[in-house]
Amino acid sequence: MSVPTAEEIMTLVAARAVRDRQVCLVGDGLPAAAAHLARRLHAPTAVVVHESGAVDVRLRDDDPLTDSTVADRALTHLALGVLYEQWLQAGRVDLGFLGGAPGAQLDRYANIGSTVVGEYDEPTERLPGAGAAAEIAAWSGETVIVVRHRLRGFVEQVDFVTAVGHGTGPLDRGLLGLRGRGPARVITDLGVLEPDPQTAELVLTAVHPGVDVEQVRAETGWDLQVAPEVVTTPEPTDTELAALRTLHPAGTEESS
Amino acid sequence: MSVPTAEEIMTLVAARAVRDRQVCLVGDGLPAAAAHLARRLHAPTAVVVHESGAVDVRLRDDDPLTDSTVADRALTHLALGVLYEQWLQAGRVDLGFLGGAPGAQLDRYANIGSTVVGEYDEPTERLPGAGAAAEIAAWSGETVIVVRHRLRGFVEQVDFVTAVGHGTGPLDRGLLGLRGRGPARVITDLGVLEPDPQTAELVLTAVHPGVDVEQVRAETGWDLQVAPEVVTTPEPTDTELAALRTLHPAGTEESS
Amino acid sequence: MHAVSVRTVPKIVDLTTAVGELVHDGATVALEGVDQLVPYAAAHEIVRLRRRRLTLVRTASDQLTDQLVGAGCVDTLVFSHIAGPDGRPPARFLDALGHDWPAALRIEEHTHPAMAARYAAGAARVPFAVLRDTGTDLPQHTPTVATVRCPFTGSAVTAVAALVPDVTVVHAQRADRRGNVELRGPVGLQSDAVHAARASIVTVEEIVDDLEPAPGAVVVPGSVVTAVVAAPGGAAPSRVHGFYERDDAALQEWADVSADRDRLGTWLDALGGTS
Amino acid sequence: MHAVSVRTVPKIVDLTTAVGELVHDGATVALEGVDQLVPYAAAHEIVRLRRRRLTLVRTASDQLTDQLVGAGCVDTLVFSHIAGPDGRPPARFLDALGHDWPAALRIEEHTHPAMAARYAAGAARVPFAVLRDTGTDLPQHTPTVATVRCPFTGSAVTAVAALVPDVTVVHAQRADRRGNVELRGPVGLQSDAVHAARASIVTVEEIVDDLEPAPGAVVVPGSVVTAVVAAPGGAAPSRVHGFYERDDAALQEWADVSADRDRLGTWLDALGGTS
Repeated sequence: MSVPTAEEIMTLVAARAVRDRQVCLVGDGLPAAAAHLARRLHAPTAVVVHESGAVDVRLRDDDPLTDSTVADRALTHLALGVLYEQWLQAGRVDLGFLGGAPGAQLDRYANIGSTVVGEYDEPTERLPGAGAAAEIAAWSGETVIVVRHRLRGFVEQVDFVTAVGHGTGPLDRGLLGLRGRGPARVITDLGVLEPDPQTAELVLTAVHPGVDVEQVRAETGWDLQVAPEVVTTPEPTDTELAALRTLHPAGTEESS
Repeated sequence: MSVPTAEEIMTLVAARAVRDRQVCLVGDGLPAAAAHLARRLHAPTAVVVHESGAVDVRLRDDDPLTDSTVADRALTHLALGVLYEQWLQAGRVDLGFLGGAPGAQLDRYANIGSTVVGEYDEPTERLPGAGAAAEIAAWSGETVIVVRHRLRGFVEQVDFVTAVGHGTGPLDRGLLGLRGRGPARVITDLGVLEPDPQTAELVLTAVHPGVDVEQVRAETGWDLQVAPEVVTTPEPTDTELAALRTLHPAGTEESS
Repeated sequence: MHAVSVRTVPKIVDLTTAVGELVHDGATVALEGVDQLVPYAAAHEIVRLRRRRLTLVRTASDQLTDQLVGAGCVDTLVFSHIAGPDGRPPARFLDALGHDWPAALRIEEHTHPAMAARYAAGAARVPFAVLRDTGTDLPQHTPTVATVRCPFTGSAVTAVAALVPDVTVVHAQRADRRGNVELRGPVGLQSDAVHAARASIVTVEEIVDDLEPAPGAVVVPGSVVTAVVAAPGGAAPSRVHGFYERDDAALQEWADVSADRDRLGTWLDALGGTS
Repeated sequence: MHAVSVRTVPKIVDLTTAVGELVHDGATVALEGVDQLVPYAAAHEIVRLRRRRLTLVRTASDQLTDQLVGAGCVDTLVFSHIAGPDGRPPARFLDALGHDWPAALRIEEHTHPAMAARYAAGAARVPFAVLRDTGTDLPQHTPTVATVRCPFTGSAVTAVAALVPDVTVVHAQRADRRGNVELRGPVGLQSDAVHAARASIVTVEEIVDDLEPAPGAVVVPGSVVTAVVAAPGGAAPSRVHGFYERDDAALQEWADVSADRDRLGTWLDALGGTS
């Protein structure tokens, strides 16, 4: 088995966040791979719902993860209005994945800015915009954010709140009328951050093999808190890597 | 061909109201029979939509009109929310049929009361209620009302407005924000009434074979206006009756 | 508005367990299905288990409503049409409404489209839905209808309150072992009514290993279904597309029973005796 | 709100006729389809016919949006996400937004669920739809979002304005000769977008005598379709479920064209030359 890429590590760590029986809402790319990988490894009864509206997609053992297989193996396709209102907004999604769009900002309370950097009307950088991120962040039982860890994107406070994570502290989700626990972890190419139960501020709890804490601090634009015991992410097993590579037989797909 | 029943006459006259290419919304019973009969006789491209959500039901030549054939010959079935909002309320129905529930009231401006006779909280008679009649009356391009002509039901003013016909005069539909022409004709077992273009009040314009005008007046609870030239409904032809009886092979079905 | 509170794994149970665990005294219970797929077996189980003070939601009310009212299960009926085989409101409903027998009945009356919108709002967990005003007199008598102004156009529109049943009960052709459900033929408000509810019971003609939905079929995913019950014939004497036709004679016989308080009592005793 | 104004019989026409008659300068034009069924052939016809000052509605905006903006057809874009193959907003969009080239571009930005709700309200001909507030900053910048109070609960909810395009354009697998349309595979907002519009154009891979819809397919009845156009390959280089896969190389080539004003000019000249 060749050495895993950063993308593969992130996908495997994200997969470990998926538990049996959870309804998981995933976008294309890494989140979809993570959820389907989890079904093959440790969460065979997870219900994977794609943002395309494909519900309860059960890939067969040798199926690659493609638009065709997702469409063909879905129990049914929901109209997007039904997906957004009767599933997402209604609180039927247990676990939502949020990706970092290229250039997106993430702040110390796990709020996401994927609309603009700078002012809305005169941005220094225009980003892709919300998609369904605001609603996934607001209404999922919990969310997992998967994003590359770069100083430019890891900022003290996002310029534009596209999707609310923990707002400005532990009470904000409740005050805003949002549902669920919010971001339960942020998985990057360097490690894993989790909100402090008291303050809701992100704390570094794990680093990936070969990464040290100082490296993570250097890529973080605020005074990063570090857990007393930072664990090192277990190396992917051959079983995990083989399962992942069956999903992407042509090699790892870049995604975000 | 045996003598037509009153029900058959009403159905045939109602069928004549259906024109080619119209989108017709029908409930079970007489309206459905009228619309499918029209498709066999003179309006083969009429699009029949059932209140069940079955859209563009094209019965084959020898199909009887049953729940099964309607379901099987439908192009598709709309979710009722889509039927009500995106078709009816949105103004996609050209011709809506309104039946008289047993005991329902109809007044001189073709408003329908099918909720109660008397006061709502202490009715002298409780009727079935609105169903979708209020919306069919409000949003169809035009409506045809098919109802038995009895003194008890043909009243000066309905006690409870379940569905607005012409309100209290020719301007009311516009003032209320309703769509379309409203009731274009009322087809009874005695004859046909149509709104006066100036006053919107119902005027007797036709009597069925064997019925005279005085008989109609006697069953009408207001001073019924009569057209200068009251026509007599043409006798059903053998072709018409045969086509109708193919829809109801076991004989005429009672409906309302 | 609460988020969906029941998130147990769909499970296949018997009818007594499903109704016993999910339909409580005082609950708001929707039973949906028009003309076909009328959930009579589940309704009769509610009668057998002597549930009381229910708010019954049944958009197109019929003999199912009449039986639950006559059996004394219902104190409020939410509906938009009610008729028996003769097209008139059935006798037990009239007796309860007019003579408080066997108990007083309150009603909350809408139109079909308003009920559809109320379920859709409930399913989306927003507090109300928006419709256009038809001019009907109903809003004068129904507190769950109001007028709101559009913040963009200033125009007045009709608002109807969201409907979130404690449990919705429907009948379907089949389910698979994971609780996914398929409905064929004309389907009314069932999908929205199931999504709107805090819990749901689906009785089915048969349970299969894997669904093979027909074109145009409605599939309700198992994650919105709380309990699945195998109940072959569970919609009789109504129709089940692909399984059986409506039994007009049986419906007329029920109408005769309904017409008479004593015959209803006998009928209820017989029904109760089977539990 | 106006009632549906176009009620011509669906007809099968060529692409130039459909776009020429139904897409006018200054119109609000929705082109929908996400990942698959992207109506590229129709978009290119809009470019060829040099339509100007369009309000383009494209929820999940992509290279189709980029090409129409780069060609100078669009003065306002209504959207909720915009990305090219690299996940970033494409170059022609950025050039128009940031440097007014070839003309200034106004934007009206929402979330996907807000766009879905806007189409649904438009399709129902009510002036607004109701959502729950997510806390996003978008409403501060988007005038078609407002807050309203529920008349029943008093709670604040988010209202979004109905969207009624002058014409909606979508691509589908097939239509029959009466204009009934079938879409297979994941279908986004197409059905609501078609129902919301005053007129609609559907380009299809093939026209058949009679549809035989697959399980789960979406059928759009002919009475809501204004024009059907046979346009095999009309969604390439995007994907059409059951017909062809996405052509990543072609999409990348377009990204390279988009990156350079001059190359875009050459590309537009070539496109125009085919008309």
